[in-house]
Order: sequence, then C-alpha cells, then structure tokens
Amino acid sequence: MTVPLSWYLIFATALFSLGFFGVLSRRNAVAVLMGVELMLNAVNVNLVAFWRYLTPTDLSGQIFVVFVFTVAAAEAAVGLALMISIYRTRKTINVEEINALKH
Amino acid sequence: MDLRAFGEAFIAMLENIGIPEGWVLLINWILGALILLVVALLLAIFLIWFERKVAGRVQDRLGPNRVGPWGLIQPFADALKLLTKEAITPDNADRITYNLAPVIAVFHIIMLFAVIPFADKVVGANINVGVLYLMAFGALGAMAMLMAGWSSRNKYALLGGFRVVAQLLSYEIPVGLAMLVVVLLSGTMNLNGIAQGQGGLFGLGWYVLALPAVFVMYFVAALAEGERAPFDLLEAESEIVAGYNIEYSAMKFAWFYLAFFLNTWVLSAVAVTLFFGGWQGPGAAQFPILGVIYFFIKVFIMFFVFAWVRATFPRLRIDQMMSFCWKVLVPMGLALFLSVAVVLKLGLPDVATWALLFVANIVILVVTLKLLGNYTSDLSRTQNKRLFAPELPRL
Amino acid sequence: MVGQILFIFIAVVTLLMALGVVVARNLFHAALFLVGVFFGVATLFILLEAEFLAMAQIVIYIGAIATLIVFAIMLSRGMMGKHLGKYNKQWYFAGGAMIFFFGLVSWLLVKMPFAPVSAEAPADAIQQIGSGFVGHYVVPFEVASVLLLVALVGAIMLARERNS
Amino acid sequence: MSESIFNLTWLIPLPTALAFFAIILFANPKKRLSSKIAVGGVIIAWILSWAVAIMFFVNPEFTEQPFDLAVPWIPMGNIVFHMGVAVDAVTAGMLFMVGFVLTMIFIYSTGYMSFPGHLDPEKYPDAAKEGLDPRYSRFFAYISLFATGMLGLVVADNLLMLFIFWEIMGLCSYLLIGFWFDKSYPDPKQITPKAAGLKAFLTTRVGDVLFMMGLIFLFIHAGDLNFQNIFANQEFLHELSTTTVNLPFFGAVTWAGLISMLIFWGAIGKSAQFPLHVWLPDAMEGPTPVSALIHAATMVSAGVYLIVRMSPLFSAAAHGGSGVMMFVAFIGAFTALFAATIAVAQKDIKKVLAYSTISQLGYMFAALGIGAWVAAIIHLLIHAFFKSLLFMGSGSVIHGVHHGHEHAHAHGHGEGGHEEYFDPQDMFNMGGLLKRMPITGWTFIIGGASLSAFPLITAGFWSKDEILAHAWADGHMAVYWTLAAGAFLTAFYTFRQIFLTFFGSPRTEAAEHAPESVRSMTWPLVALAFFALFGGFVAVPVDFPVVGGLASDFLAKLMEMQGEFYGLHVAPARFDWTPALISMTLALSGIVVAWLVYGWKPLKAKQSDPLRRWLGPVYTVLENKYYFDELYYFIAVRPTLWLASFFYLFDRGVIDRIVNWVGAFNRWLARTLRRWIDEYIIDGAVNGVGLVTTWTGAVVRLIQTGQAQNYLLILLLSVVILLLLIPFGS
Repeated sequence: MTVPLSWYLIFATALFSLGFFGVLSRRNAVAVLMGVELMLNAVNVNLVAFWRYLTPTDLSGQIFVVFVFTVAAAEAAVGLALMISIYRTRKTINVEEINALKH
Repeated sequence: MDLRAFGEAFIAMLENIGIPEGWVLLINWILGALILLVVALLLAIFLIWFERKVAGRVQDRLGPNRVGPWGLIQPFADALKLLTKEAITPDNADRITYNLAPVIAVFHIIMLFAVIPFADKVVGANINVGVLYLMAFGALGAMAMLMAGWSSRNKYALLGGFRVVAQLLSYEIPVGLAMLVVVLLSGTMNLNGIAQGQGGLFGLGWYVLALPAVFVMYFVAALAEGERAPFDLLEAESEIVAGYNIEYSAMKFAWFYLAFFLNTWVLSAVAVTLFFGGWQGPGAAQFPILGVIYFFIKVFIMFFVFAWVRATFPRLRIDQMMSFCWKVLVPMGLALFLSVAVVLKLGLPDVATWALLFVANIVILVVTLKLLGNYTSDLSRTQNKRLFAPELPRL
Repeated sequence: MVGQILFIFIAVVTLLMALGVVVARNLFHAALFLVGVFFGVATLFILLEAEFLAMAQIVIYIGAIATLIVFAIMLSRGMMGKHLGKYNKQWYFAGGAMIFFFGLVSWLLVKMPFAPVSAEAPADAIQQIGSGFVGHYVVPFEVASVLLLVALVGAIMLARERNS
Repeated sequence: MSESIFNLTWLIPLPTALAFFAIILFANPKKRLSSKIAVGGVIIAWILSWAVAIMFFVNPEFTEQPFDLAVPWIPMGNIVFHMGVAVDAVTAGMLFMVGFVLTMIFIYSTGYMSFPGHLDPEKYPDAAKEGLDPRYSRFFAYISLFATGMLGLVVADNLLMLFIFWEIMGLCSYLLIGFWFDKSYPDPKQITPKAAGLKAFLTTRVGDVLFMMGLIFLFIHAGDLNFQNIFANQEFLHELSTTTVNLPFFGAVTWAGLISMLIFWGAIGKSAQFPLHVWLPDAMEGPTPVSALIHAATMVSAGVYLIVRMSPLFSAAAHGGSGVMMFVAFIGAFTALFAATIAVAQKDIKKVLAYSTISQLGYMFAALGIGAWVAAIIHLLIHAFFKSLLFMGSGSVIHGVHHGHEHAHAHGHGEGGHEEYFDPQDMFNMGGLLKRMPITGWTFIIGGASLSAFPLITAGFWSKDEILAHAWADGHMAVYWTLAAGAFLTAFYTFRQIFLTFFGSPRTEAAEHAPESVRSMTWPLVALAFFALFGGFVAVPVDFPVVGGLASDFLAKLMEMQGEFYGLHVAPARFDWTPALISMTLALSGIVVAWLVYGWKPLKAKQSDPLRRWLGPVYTVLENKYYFDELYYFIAVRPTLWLASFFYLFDRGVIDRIVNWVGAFNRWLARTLRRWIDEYIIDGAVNGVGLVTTWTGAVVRLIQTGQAQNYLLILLLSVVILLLLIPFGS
C-alpha cells in the first residue's frame, strides 16, 4: 500500500496509450489486435487499482475484470478468425487495404 | 519438530540485525526461491536415474549400472557430457527466442514448486489460489515449446509446436476439471488446505476414495500434459523426428530434458496432493517431519507409475489422442463435476456423501467409457478405413 | 519502500515490453512481448492483492489468448505480413496524439482528488467473487457465458475452410 | 423449507409455456407427441401448483406476510417496476383448483379432439386415418398457452402482469372459440365459430379498455401496481377514497370509486356479466374442452378473481361513499336471475350450461357486491369443479351422440337419401342416455345436483348457501330474493337438462346408438365428480348441525385471515335456519318441478317443449335470449355499418371530387409554370445544388478513407478535446 494510487493509474494510462498507438498505427491486423489487448489490460489494471484503493470491501471491481477477460477472450477468438478469413479471401493482412468501408 | 520454526527464527534474526521489514520479506522470498530451486535441480538429477532404472527393469534390462553404486552417478556423467558438447544455434534461428525457450521451459516448472505443500505449512507460497496457480504456470509450458518450435526454423520443430498447442491446450481442460472437482469437494483452492482436508481416517481419508474416476481422468490427462507415453506425440520420433527440440543440443537440450522430468514429478506431486492426501498419513499431523517423508514416498510411487506407463504403452495416433480428450475426457469431466456439485448440495453427512460420490464416480466412469469409448473407437476405425484402404479404380 | 521499488521495476519492465509490442517488426516477437506484458500486469495484480485475478490473467491471457495469437501467426505465413511496412501513414501523427493524450490524462489523474480507503483486502475474496457470480451478477455471468459460446461457434464458422 | 417451495412459484406457468413453444416450433407435425408434451407440461405445472397450494394450506401463518418474490423489470425514472410472483390464500386456493382442472381437461382433450364431424375426411386423409383432428397439435399448443396465461394470472403479484396474462387468455379464448374456423351451418342465422370468436374478442375488448384505463389511473396514483403494496396500504386506500375527481355527467366521484368501477368493467367483460354477457353463449362454438376450461372453470372466473383481489379497493370505495359495491351487487344478482331465465328455454345442451355459468358468476359478483368475498372465492373454486365436470360431461354426450349418429347412418338406419342437418348438441335429439353412457350420465347427474345445490350432499349447496346466508345476514333482502329465485330456476333448468338428456327413451337413432366415451374422457369426469361432491366440505359453516362439527371450514378461515392482512374484515355469517331452509326448499322444488314437467312423462321424439305451450310468447323471448343480440346489432353493429357506408359515400362523392379538382388545377398550373419557372429557376437551382454537392463531396471525401484506423484517430482527437474540457471547460 505504499504505492500511491496515481502510480497505477499513470501506469495504466501509459499502457493504454501504447496499446492505442499500436491500434492506430500498425499495418498488420494481428498487431492491431495485440494493441487492443494492451488496452484491455490497461483497463483491468485501472479496475483492480480502483477496487483496491477505493472500495476494497466490495469486490465488484474484480468481478468486472473477469467480465473483461471473457470479452477479451471472445474478441481474440473472433478477431483472429476474421483475420484468417480476410486473409484467405483478400490475400492481405494490411489494415490499410481493408477499406471496404469506403465503398 | 516444526520446520516453520527455522524460518521464523531466521526472520527474527534478520529483524534483530536491523533490516527493515520489507527487505526482510524480500530476502526471505529470495532465499525460499533459491532453496526450492536447489531442491528441484537435485531432484531432477535423481529422477532421471530413477526413470531409467524403472524403464530398464520393465524392459528386462538392468538400466544404468556402471557409474557409481547402482549407476547412481550416471546422471552427473550425462550432465557433464552434455555440458561439454557444442551448443549449436541454427543460422536462421531467431536467437533470442531460441535461447529463451529452454529457460522458460525449466523455470515455469520450478515456479510450480512454490505452491506444493511438502508438509503441513511447509510450502513456498501458501497462496489461496494454489490450484489456479498450478493451471496458470502449467500453461506457460506450451508457450516455451511454441517458442522453441518456431524459433528453430525447422519444419519438424514447427510441426512439433503445432502439436504442443493442440495437445497441451486440449488436455489442460480435463486437468482443470479434475482440479475443480477436488476444489469443489474441499472447498478451498489452497493446496495445503486441500491436503489438510484429507486428514480423516488417521490421515488416510484421501479424496481418491471418493473420487476414483476423477483421479483416473487426472492421471490420463496428466500423462498428456507431461508429454509422456502414450501421449508423447510432441516428440514422436517416428513422425516428426524429435518435435520442437530437434535443433537443440548440449546444455540447451539438457534444459528441456530437465523440464520434462521435473514436470512429471510436479504432476505426480499434484496428483498426490489432490487425491492421495499430500503429506497426510498416520501421525503426520503430530509430527510434521513425517509429512515430508510420507509426501516424498507417495510422490515417488506416483512417479513410478508414470514411468511404468511410459515404459509399457505404445504411442497413440494424434487424432485418437485428440478425440479421446474432447469426446471422452471432457464430457466425463463435466459429468463428474456436475455430479459432485449435486451430491454436495444434498447436504448429507460426510460418510454418505463420500459413499454417494464414489458410486457416482464409478457409474460415470463406466458409462462414459462404455458409450463414448465405443463411439470414438468406431470413429477411428472408420478413419482407418479411409486412410489406409483407398478405393482402387476398377480395371 | 520495497513495494515502491518493486512497482517501479515491474511497471518499467512491463511498459518496455508494451513498447516492444508496438514497435517490434517481427510479429512473433511482438506476441512474445505481449506475453511479457500480460505477465507484468499479473504481477501488478499480485501487488494489488488480487491473486485470483493474477492467476486468471495468466491462465486466460497467456494460456489462451497469447497462445491463440501465436498459433494464428504460425499457422499462416502470410499473417506475419513480412513485406508490410511496420506503420501506416498516420503513425507519427498518432504517436504525437498519443503522447499528448498520455500527458493530458496523467496530469488530470494527478490532479484528481481520489480518497483512498486504507482497508485490508478481504481474506475470502475468492469466495466473495464466486458468490458474486452466482448471486448479484448472475445475469451478466450467464450473458458472458453465452457470449463465449457464440464467439466459439462464430470463430469456428469464420475460420473454417469451405470445401465446396 | 416451506419458504423454498414458494421460491418455485415462478416456475408454475413455465412448463406449459415451454410446451407451447415446443409444440409450435418442433412437435407440430406429430399429433400424439404434441398432446403428450402438453399433458406432461400441465402435469408438472399441476404438481408445482399443488405443492405451493398445500404448503400454504398447512401453514396458515403465511397469511400474515404473504410470499412475494419480485425482480426489477421496467425502470422508469425513480420508480422501478417489479415483476414477480406472490402467494397468498387466494392464490393458493386458485392454484389448487386451476392446476387440477387444467390437468383434467388436458387429459380429457386428448380423447375429445378426434376427427370432427364437420370436416371432409377426404380433404384430410392423414388426420382421418389417425382419427384425430387435423389441427390436433395446434389445439394443444393453444391450450398450453392458455394454461400459461391462467397460471401466470394467478401467481402474478401485480396488476400489469395480471393484465398481460389476462390478455393472453383473451387471445387464446379467441383462437380456441374459432378453432374450427372452417365450420359452417346450413342455417345462416346460426353463428359460426369464426364469428363467435370475433364476437367474444370484441365484446371483451370493451371491458378490457376500461380495465386498462382503471389500471392507468391506479398507477398514476400509487406509482406501483403490486397487490400487497397497494392493497395492504390502508393510508393510501383511504386517501384514494377521499380525493375526488369531477367527471362529465357523473359529477364528483372518488378516485377509488372511479378506478374500481373501471376495473369492474374489465371483470364484467371477462366474466360475461350483463350487459357484456352476449359473447359467452356463442363461445360454445369452440370445442367442448375449451368451453369447460376457458368458459366455465378458469378464464371467466378470472374476472371474479380480479375483483376478489381488488376487494380492499372496493371496500375503500364503499367507505368513501361510492356506490360501486352496490353496482357490483346489482349486476351480479340481476345477471344471476336473468341468465337463469334464459337457460330455461334453451335446447342446446351446451347453451344451457353457458347461461348457467353466467348465472353462477352472477352469484359470485353478487357475493362480492355485498362484501362476502370469502363466499365468492369459495363458490368460484367449487363452481369450477362442477361446471367443468358438467361441460366435459356434455362434451362426452355430444361425442357419443355424434358417434351414434354416424353409426346409425353407416348402418342405413338414417332417414335415407339426402339427410337433413343433424345437431348432436340438441337435447331434444337425446334421451335415455343414462343406459348407454353410465359413467358420463352419473357424473353428469352429480355435477347437476351440485349446480342445483342439492342439499347437504353436494359441494354446490354449501358454497351457494354461504352466499345466500351472507345476503340474508347482512340484510340485503333484494339480493337474497333475487338469488333465491335464481336458485329455483337453476335447479329447474339443470334437471330439465338431465331429464331430457339421460332419462326417458331415446328420441333419435343417434341417441339409441350412442357409445360411452373413451377412458381418457371418462376418468377426468370421475375425478372431478369427487370434488363436485366433497369439495364443499371446505365451506360447511361450523355451527351447522351434525355436519358442521365434522368439517373444519378451514378454507374460509384461511381466507378470512388473509383478509385481515389486506384490512378486510368479514364476519363469518352465523348459520341461520331461515335462509337455509328457504334455499333448500327452492332447490328441491325446482328439481321436483323439472321432474313433473320432463321426468314424469318423458318426451316423445319430435315432441316440442311443454314449456313452450305454457309460457307462450315469454318462451319465445327467452329462447331468443331477450333479443340481446338483435338489440346490440341495432344499437352497435348497424350504426357502425351505417356510419361506415356513409363515410364511404362521402369519401367517394365529396372528397374524391375535391381531390380530383385540385389535381386538375395543379396540372394546369404545372403546365403553365413549367415553361417559366422550371426551366430557368428550378433547373438552375437544382444543377447548382448538384454542383455544390459534388464540390463539397470532393472535399469531404478526403476524410472518408474507409480505414478504421483513421476513424479511430479522429475518435482519439475528439476524446482529447473532450478531456480538455474537464480542466478548461468549467
């Protein structure tokens, strides 16, 4: 408990920023997915830190983290499946070339 | 004699010297880790000899018998030999990953030693989530092997890596289910707590009495988790030469070898803790030192069974292995889990609960093997047909 | 004091790993760095006395998600995207924005008046989490299970080779 | 332990709902399977409801704090609307009856729904070969849904859920009355099932709309619709009965009075009370199990159940000086007598029972109106048993006569050549059936005796006597005498029916060859007959000589204890010889008169009703149900049609002309303007807009790259801007 809460929060912010940077700038879709995982982890750190420092008796924070876990697992599974499917049809994994939103 | 007393005396000493509390804790942790590390490495040396001896006996050989009495020094000789050999790194290999893989392979298992209760409260880290810890660090092994397989830049190594994921991830589910059943029965995830919970009947009230089918399931899955025959497909020489560690030589290979034996030992230790009372035995509660002895005896018996199986059974085919996991073990595990949950919910007296659990276990074991076992064997037979008896064009 | 040093050590290593995830050219290395990050976050959870979550983090993230990603990368060579440049055209702009974002949020966080409660973490946290799942949070829990099932089926359907 | 059984209450409507979906979605093509699913579902529901009900009966202390299990449903601002289930004494009693009757009728239906006579076997060869109705599965799906509605209504803990289940039942009633929608009659004036279903649905709609208005008003005032929260809250009820609202025509009425009056109209519609009674007799066009289930035992009594539930509000309204209780008593008593008179002159075996149902429901409302809600609920329960028994018996008779007719026809005994229409429901086509159908006959007689309140040995006597005793004891002489007259008529028409159907000699070939029904139909009859005889012992007054000491009167006691919780004080009526003797005498004399007219000298074939001779024009009026259908046709249906045709003509003659003219004018205008304005100004503007759009698009499209990462970057920037608002914005 000697560590102040803000350290955790700043750590989480840094992790989040790095993840978001990965999402924003990587070309490879799998790398983008990894960025998303980083962001989710940052959120988890935040949740646990807030739980520990602000409401240690109410375990909702931890329970929420478990839900984030499930979402992350589902996201990774579906995301990778999508990428394999896209790679199979379009022969590319470059996010810049996957721009069907434009048409 | 309480083994804890040593630790406490040591802590008191450090505090008397005037080291701040936090640092004392840190030093204590590091020392504990070092002790476990030494124990583990010494153990591994002995285990290699033990397994080779057992295998030799089973196969009507003598086993190592030249170096030292009964060949006891043989592993040291082997280690020396491996040390002096050339450590090859393939040109194309991904160096960092390639070199990191054996380290992770060994250390994830040594980390497992931290939570194993050698005697009452003699445990590296008496954490509340011990079972989950076992699952968590057990899962790291797959990562190490993947790293090895990928970084070697070798076709067989990569194939071995694929098999790692398929096999270890699949069999983690039955292992996890078996552990969960025990957790359900004991009501704690603390491994020492689980061992303490088996103290009935003068230290013989082991969970295997109530959960024989769960133990069978755990044992079979542990064979696969430990990459041991008949599930040693990761390194099936006849198919993929040596699997993920094909490019490793000398000391790097020795690390994998070490990891393999330690892994088996840990799996036996976990089996003993979960099902055979851990350190429990007559008188173990009064004299903790007896607990250590009981524990090691039990673990070595269990390890002997592992070695025995390895030396006896031929290897399975990979599709048989996978379908056995998903079509037999997982459904059986779920059924067992459900049955135990229901029986516990009934709130019967202990004896009745255990008797009922035993009956339910046997019934589920028989039914599963009868129904699903037939189904899978039929399935593999039809696949046999397709694989080996192609329809020839009529002339 | 020890706690702070430990925290700083873990945090710095974890952030370096995270940096590795976003800058590594080799996707496999990025995935390994990702494993490192997950591990670092798990240790932070232990520092925060959330052992259950730490273990769950390792089981789920390292044992499942990271392995899945590595597996996917290994499975199809093209997924490595070797010929691709590492970053897209907007990366410098995104990087600047992210640094600004980080600075801004950190500043706000430091300014934010939180009121930490110095209480012990409950000893029966696992039991409480468990009864939370089947008690107050039973509906989200069931929904999450359905989500996982749907994701499972969906992933299989998406990634399946169509033999027609 | 007992609490945990109540925790299962919410499961009660579930098995039948699952059965409904299972049949609709999966089992539809398999007829036998569908019926098995439905019966299985209802049996589970039965077991659950009896478990709950009996647990309540043996633990009377639950009345002090009735069970309520609610989960948040609709959050609305500060109020969170809860849905849930509640169990109190009334619910327990209803569950006991509904679970059992539902199961009996489901089992009965498996036998009853054989291939119907009005369908051409050649059009449905498969169904005809199986000997089952072509829409057998659908029938079981519908009644399963209906069971869900009824059970849900009983266990619902708030008025909104009650209303929803109420409407589900209304829908099922509509679907089931019109179940044989392809049936038609040679007589064009006879109502077809399709029309009857529509009529039932629309008539009850009148009541339901008023009911819903009442609900809305109640919700506005209470902010909640939970029974226990509203009705056990004396202050709130008092406030409701003292605040008034000014209405056009009626002047100032209390809110309690207004709300209870509106809700009572819902009950009038559902329970077929005067003046919305017209749909129930026609609802007999549906299959007989439906009549027994919906239009005798359960759905129509839901209206009574509703008013029982609302009793605290009604009594509060009465305390506040509103005449709504008087109105209820008046409607009930009037309907009781009025429907009984009609029943006297009906010749259709089911129509008699239908009017008798209306009449008996009238008794219950009369009881409610004089505050004797315990008597009402007990009569409701017992009536459900014997009336479903009677209906099922009549169904068995119809079935038998129909088969007898086919049998006679097949053997060439028929009239030969082109046969005239044969009505298997006409009592004058029957006679002497007791020998042919002994089980049906005796159980029918037991039910009939119960309905006509045969003294001492039948359940109906005790429950009806309770109502009459209350009316007498509380000094409601008008109500008492009306009901007593009704009791006489009840006994008369019931035994008229029994003598016409079961005694004497067969008047047609069909009756001569009628076989006894299959076992799945007769067993439920026997089971119900048991309750029709002995069910009344729950209602024997304690101070009745001899018998009173044997029975504990526990149900009434339980209900009274429950009433205390809701602040209702019902003094149990002291047993009094005078009204008891009067009602006994009237019932017995009704039976005797019926015997004199129909039993002494049984009618011959083709002989008309002797009553017709003696009553003359009155009989015609009764036979035509006081011409209510015609009246409604003139005052409601005809004007609507007129209005519609008037509007149609108006539309054609006036509106269309104007529209055409406007159109023509516009065309002229357009043609003129096109030359000037269109080509220069409009076209120029349009082209200009196009140009501007193209130009803007060319600029804006730069943003739309189609790449998620660009969009995410914009998102990030927006978030950063929003974050900047935190320190700098305020």
